[in-house]
Amino acid sequence: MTSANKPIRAARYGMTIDLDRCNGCGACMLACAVENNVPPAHEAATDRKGLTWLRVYKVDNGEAYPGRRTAFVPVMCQHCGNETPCVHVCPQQAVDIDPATGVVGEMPQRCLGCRYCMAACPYHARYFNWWDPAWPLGMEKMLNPGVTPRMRGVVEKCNFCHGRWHAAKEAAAAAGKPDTPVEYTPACVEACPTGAIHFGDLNDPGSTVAKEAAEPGSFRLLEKLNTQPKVYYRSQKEWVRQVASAPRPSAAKEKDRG
Amino acid sequence: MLPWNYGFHWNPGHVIFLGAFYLVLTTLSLTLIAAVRRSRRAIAEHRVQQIGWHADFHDLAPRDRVCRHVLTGEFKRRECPHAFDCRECQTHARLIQNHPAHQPEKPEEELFGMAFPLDRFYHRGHTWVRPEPDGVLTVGLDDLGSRLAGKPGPAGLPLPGSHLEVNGTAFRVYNRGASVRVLSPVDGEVIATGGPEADWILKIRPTSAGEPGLRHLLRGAEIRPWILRELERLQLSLSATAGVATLADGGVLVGDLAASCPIADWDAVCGEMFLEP
Amino acid sequence: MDKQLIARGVSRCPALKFLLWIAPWVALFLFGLYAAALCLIKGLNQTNMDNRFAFGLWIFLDLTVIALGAGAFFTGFLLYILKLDELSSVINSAVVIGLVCYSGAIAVLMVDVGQPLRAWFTFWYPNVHSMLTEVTFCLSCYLTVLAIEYVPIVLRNRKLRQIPSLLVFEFELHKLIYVLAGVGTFLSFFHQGSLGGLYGVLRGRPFAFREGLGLWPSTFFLFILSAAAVGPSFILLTTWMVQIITRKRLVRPEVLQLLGRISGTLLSVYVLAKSVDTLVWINRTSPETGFQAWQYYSWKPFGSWILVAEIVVCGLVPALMLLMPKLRCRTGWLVTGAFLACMGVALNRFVLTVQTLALPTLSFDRFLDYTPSWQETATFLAVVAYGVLVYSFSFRYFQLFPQERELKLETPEVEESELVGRY
Amino acid sequence: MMSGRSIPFLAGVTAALAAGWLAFPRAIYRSQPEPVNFSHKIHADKAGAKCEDCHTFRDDGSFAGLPALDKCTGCHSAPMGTTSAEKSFIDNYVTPNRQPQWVSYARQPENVSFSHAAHVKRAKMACETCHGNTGSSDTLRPFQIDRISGYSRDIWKTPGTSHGMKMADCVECHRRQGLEHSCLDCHK
Amino acid sequence: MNATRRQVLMFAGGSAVGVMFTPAPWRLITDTALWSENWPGIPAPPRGEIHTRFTNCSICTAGCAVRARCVGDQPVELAGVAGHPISRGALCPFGIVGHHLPYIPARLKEGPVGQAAAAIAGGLAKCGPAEFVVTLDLQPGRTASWTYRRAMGALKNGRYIAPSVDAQVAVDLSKARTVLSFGVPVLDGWGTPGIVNAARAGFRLIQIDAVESRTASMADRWFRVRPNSEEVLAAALAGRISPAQAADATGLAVAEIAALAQELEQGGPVLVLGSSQLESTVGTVVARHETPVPGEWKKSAPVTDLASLPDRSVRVLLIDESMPGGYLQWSAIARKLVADNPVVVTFAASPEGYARHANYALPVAVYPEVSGDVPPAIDSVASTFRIASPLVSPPSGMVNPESFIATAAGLSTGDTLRERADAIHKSARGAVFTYADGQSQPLKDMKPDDFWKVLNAGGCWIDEPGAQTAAKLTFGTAARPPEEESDLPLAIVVARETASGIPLLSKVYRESNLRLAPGYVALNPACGLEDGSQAIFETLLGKATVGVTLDSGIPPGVAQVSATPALLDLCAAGARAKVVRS
Repeated sequence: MTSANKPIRAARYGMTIDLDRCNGCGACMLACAVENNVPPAHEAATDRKGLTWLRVYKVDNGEAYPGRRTAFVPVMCQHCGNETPCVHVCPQQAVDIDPATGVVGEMPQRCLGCRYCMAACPYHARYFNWWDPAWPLGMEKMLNPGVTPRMRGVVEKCNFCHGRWHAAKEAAAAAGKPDTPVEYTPACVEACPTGAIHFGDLNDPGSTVAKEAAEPGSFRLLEKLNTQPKVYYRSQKEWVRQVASAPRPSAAKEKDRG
Repeated sequence: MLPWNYGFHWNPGHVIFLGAFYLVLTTLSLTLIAAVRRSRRAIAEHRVQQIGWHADFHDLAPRDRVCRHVLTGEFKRRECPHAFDCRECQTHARLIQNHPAHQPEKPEEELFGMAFPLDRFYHRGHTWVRPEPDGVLTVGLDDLGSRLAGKPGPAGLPLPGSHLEVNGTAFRVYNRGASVRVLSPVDGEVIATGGPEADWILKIRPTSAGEPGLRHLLRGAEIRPWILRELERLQLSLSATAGVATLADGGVLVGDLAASCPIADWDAVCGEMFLEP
Repeated sequence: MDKQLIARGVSRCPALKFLLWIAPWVALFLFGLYAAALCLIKGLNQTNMDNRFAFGLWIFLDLTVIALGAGAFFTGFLLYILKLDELSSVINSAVVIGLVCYSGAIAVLMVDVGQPLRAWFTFWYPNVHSMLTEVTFCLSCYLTVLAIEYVPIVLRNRKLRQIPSLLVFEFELHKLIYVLAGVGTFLSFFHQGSLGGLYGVLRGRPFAFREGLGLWPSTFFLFILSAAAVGPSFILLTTWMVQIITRKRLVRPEVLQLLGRISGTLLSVYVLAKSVDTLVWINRTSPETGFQAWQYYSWKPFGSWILVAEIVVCGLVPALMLLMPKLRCRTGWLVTGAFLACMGVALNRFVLTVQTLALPTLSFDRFLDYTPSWQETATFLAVVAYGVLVYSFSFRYFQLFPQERELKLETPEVEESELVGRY
Repeated sequence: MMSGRSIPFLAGVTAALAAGWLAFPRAIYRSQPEPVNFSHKIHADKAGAKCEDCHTFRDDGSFAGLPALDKCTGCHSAPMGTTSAEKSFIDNYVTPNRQPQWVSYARQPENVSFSHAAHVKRAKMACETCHGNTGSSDTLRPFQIDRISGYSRDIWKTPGTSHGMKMADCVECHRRQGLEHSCLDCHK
Repeated sequence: MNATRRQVLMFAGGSAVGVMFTPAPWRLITDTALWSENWPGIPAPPRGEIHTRFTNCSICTAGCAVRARCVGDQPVELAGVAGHPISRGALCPFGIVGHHLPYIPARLKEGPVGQAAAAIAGGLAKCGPAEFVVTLDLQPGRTASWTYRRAMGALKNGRYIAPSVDAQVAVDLSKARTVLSFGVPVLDGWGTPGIVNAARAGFRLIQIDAVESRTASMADRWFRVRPNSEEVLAAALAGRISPAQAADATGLAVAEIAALAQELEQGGPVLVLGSSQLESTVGTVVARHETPVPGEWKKSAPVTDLASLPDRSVRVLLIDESMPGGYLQWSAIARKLVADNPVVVTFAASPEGYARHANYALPVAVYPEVSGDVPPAIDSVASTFRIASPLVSPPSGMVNPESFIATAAGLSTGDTLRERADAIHKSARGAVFTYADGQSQPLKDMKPDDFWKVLNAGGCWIDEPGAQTAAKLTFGTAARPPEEESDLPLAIVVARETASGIPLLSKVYRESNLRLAPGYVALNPACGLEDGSQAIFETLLGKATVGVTLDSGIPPGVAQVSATPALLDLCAAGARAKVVRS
């Protein structure tokens, strides 16, 4: 964020998600929640008031039976690389891009909960703590020490598992290895049973993600907004690739969505 | 916010934005400080009375702020720029020549049964000033004023030795819930105060002796149009507050106006007439 | 009993009647305070906002009242900077309205943020690229200005002016009022604008996103314009309402008509600019981001009627009403025009806040609905009640309408009596 | 005449200044005793010369922080002196084999991810830079925590150093190093 | 002295000004802001050294290897063990939050242990010659299962019942080039995630399903048939009925069926799942060697199924659902109970299963509190022996069904796991994979104690692959022959694996609308009910209140039912239902 900073061998951490392999089991969502100390749902929480840093959407081709086809799209913070909507709008620098990693970071302790960033995010990847976190008695012993629990009234989101990044950096430092960029695996990537998600440095042409991102089948959500997300999706199905584009309202869609 | 804060950087964005912010803050605080210092100075310089009168004058309806030369028809429309202190008014200095001090053939104006002797000067706050041979000025309420004040008449008279200034408060008048201050017509030191039985109220040794000190007061031919206008105003405010047109027939005014129409919001009426909005 | 507090020469209803008038408002206000306290203590889960409807009734309220409160700065600007002296007869009222609107807005913002204890971070660690930072700074500064501008009005109270020091201070401060007016104008231009920018910069919300001059999207300027346009209208409206409620003549009809004329002129400019902006957006800005404008309006109930209502019914029509001298001089038309203008701006703010968030951006996402919870509504009403209370007290004890006294002495003209007759 | 008027005003100012500068700083902190009156000095001389001997790094590079009881019982299985501190330590902790509940002067807030490895091993910083002369102190100073925020006083000002351990202090150094990238560099 | 109001005001003003020049106000706003970072109610995660511990997941027979990240001894994160020959580092959603299982809010915390024992004893005494004492084991093949068999064997009229009998037959996905699945959720929690995903690229999946299940949506080919007509299609493919007949029943075109048959001709080797009418190609099905057990265990009750028991004959019924497995409909079980007060004792952590019907519902410890072995999964070509060793200690008052039933039957047992481990070691077959170092070594090179240590510290014994057979696969059956005739409007399709009570799991599924919520029924919007409304779900077996989810992907005339026991009890095979507004 400062111009005065030392030049660093900057990484551009990014993801590729193979939608044709995703069967919507939700393992990634759970691994994410466990890793990042997301509390169990408040009884009043809904799909619009809950915390799911990584949310797998059940997506269909908009047709009803018998034409209906289903796919699953995991959506987390897309870590926009250009005109990052949330960074610019935050009034008190609670959101920033780490030049060393390209990760869009959210600082809950700096956040005052104005939710402007949530209005700004086209991917709805930001979540607000409507309640103070609460765990069943004894379960708080199972919290991950690498991530601090958030209090009520602040916004939070996916940060490519910063806890793990810190751990990796510390290990590198202890071992005297260079720590920019350091290699690590986010929880969702590790958890995906079908290996649909890959993570790595997009700046490194040799990395899997860089290769897969360049492949023809790969696309990004709402590319025309020119926010340059670092999360790439891949599918061989044309209609699945269509989910990346703007919504086309249709009666059928509305009816069954209620 | 401040250079040593986290997140502050010497880039144009910060400099412009915060610069503007601090500029605004400075302007605001300077304005306040200026206001405070000026008012302290004003108090120190005993300008409170003046300021009080200016504030009142500012609150007067435009109609009541007209120049005396509009009354005499020399101007179509003109608002007094000096808060009725014609001594510093160049225009007045020019026009005053046309007004001889008094016309001997008519000893006094008689309007609706009110006496306005021409041997004296009148202030627009309904006081008169009579220069005595010994240079002392006698001050009293004019006929309309005293009818408004009614019994018991003037109160809160200044102690002998105290100093009065033009358009400062000379004394007060209480009558039927009305409580208004009466403007002092002249500068000077109070040397005696008259009781209820006397026809005068104050005797004042003026600070500046002679004619120029009284240039701001109405005299001679000005009096009639002025009084006519005053009666108009009186009627207006009476009708507005009480809804009765006391003077509609142009008859003779009663001794104690207040007693004659008790329903009137007398405080308002006196405020109107004694120029205290 | 409070007679000596009421200015000489004006008549105010008896204290008891006044108490009866404010009692329900006080009740409403207290109820709203309770609701707000719930939101502060238990958290924003008390509201019906959610991750997708991150902004709700409150932000809409803020944007609207601040637009309506713009009368304060704009009248001040016209009076003190452009020396439009006729407006001196409404400036006090305008200041009070401004104060009410802005303080109300800020109070609601404090409830609206999740961590009010950290609100000061915005000042301490400002992100100068954020429109919200601009808003916060300008709002708080301008509220200070309004507070200072309010002081003389208070000090002119009959009782207070008997204290020499206050009298003098008021007199001296009033001499410097043009400085405040200037600063106020500067600030208002910026925060009205940045409130517009607030949504115009949302690249992620193509429905709201607008291109503009560098940092500032076109909504920045549209907001300034629309606020300046309806500010006078709102003053006109409130003054007229006070006249009706108190059955008094407070300002000369010419003043109201002047306000109407100013409003109408600016409104027509605004409507023109807005139309151009909309066309550009439909044909360029929106398609470039991959969204065809018709899509937005195919989500019921937000059909294209809303666009017509905003630009024609509540924009062009009132502008014409206020511009035609024939119509303007008839109070009925004048007031209706002003009312429509205010509605138009409210609608505009509604569209930007609520519709923007209701529309989906992702294709597998759905159109959202949102109804405020009773806590939100009560807080909203508390602001209204607060406004009425402050205004009522100010009207009773301070001279909001200098012309009132002299008008009292004048016999009402036909037009006025007609007015009273009609309403 | 103004001065006469402003006496109460000045009185108010003085009262406020006194309260704010003298009373408040005392009132805001709550003291908490350490379980044992420990002398770093003696241990530096006798036990180990370096801080790392007791405040060790784990194999995974993480920092163990305050040593556990077994570190002490290495030598202190039996009293090694006649001081009352020694006696109480043996009686209260060694004999019942109870972990002493040390309070940490420099414990960072929950949302900070501070890596000793990065600072000590990579950046080769001396412990004293942040922890001051604790290593050579003969007694433990009283541990004070802020009544409201619950953070240790040392976070505001570390004795024996020019600074504290507030974010501003970290930032100040990171700036000089040109290592001020992102909040999440240090926050978790 | 008495101060005038003016003086008081001046003083107040003075202090107001003065305090601005002290640290107090600034420090106070700072502190309150800091306080908001850790105000009451926000737990501080435990700090301490990070350890890694290993175990095997015993939530299902996949028995995936688990690497637990622990702070001190407390597991905070579970993940798969990369390089594991069977589970291959994969872990399903349930496995990932396995360590939260103990925190299911509805968990059974205590039960009438004493009374249960007494009642069983009474039942045993009352048990007539034609009456039986039955242990129903939902997850056969475990060491505990052997104990049950021995216990029942020790009783004169004890019986051991399991949902599926032929536990030793497995499929070899790696050998198949085409997998023809009749409603078997191959890609959605059926086998071992690791094995299926590893083999997925190698075979073409043809799914026969009435609705677009997850597997159907991921399959290479999906034939949408009418509900419960899978068997008809199978019959047609087997040549028993003409394609034309099948076409009417299934709603497929004759051409389609012909094409499918063609495809199977060429696409071999073919593995058929979910139908007993078609034969899989030799090689795709293997018969595993039996996991060795101590010799004396062999004289025990045989594994039988429910059908083998006459109605009204079960005096004492002990149901072990401590490790969830196949679910038998309660109505089928109830039919077997004697008329005059039978004794039904269940061992379960959840009150929602058979516990609803039990006289005595006894609470049990769950994974990862309890130590027990996991039987090999259907797609594991080799027998395995894996122990789920505890990561946390169970709460007090939990019953160990194994020892409880053994004691009730008067059978004295030792450390059965250890005994079995030794038996396996004696066989000297197969190899042992150690999770800590990822090394695999022949069992015969190992000492018994080391073997035992490895098993408990995270290890897995893998037998030599079994012999190839051509057995027909009947397990994992989706389409059982209809058990009843009814004219209700809706055909029932059971949705797989809905969210369990694990706090995070149910949260995530609820907030992502990813799965059919427990107690919900998905219907076509044409049904006329509102989305999310409550309704009455009714079959011939009874009725229950359900939530309604509208989904235009569901065919009209079909009700997709969440697999909650309360609903499963109402759904006999091929049953029909109606859903009406409540």
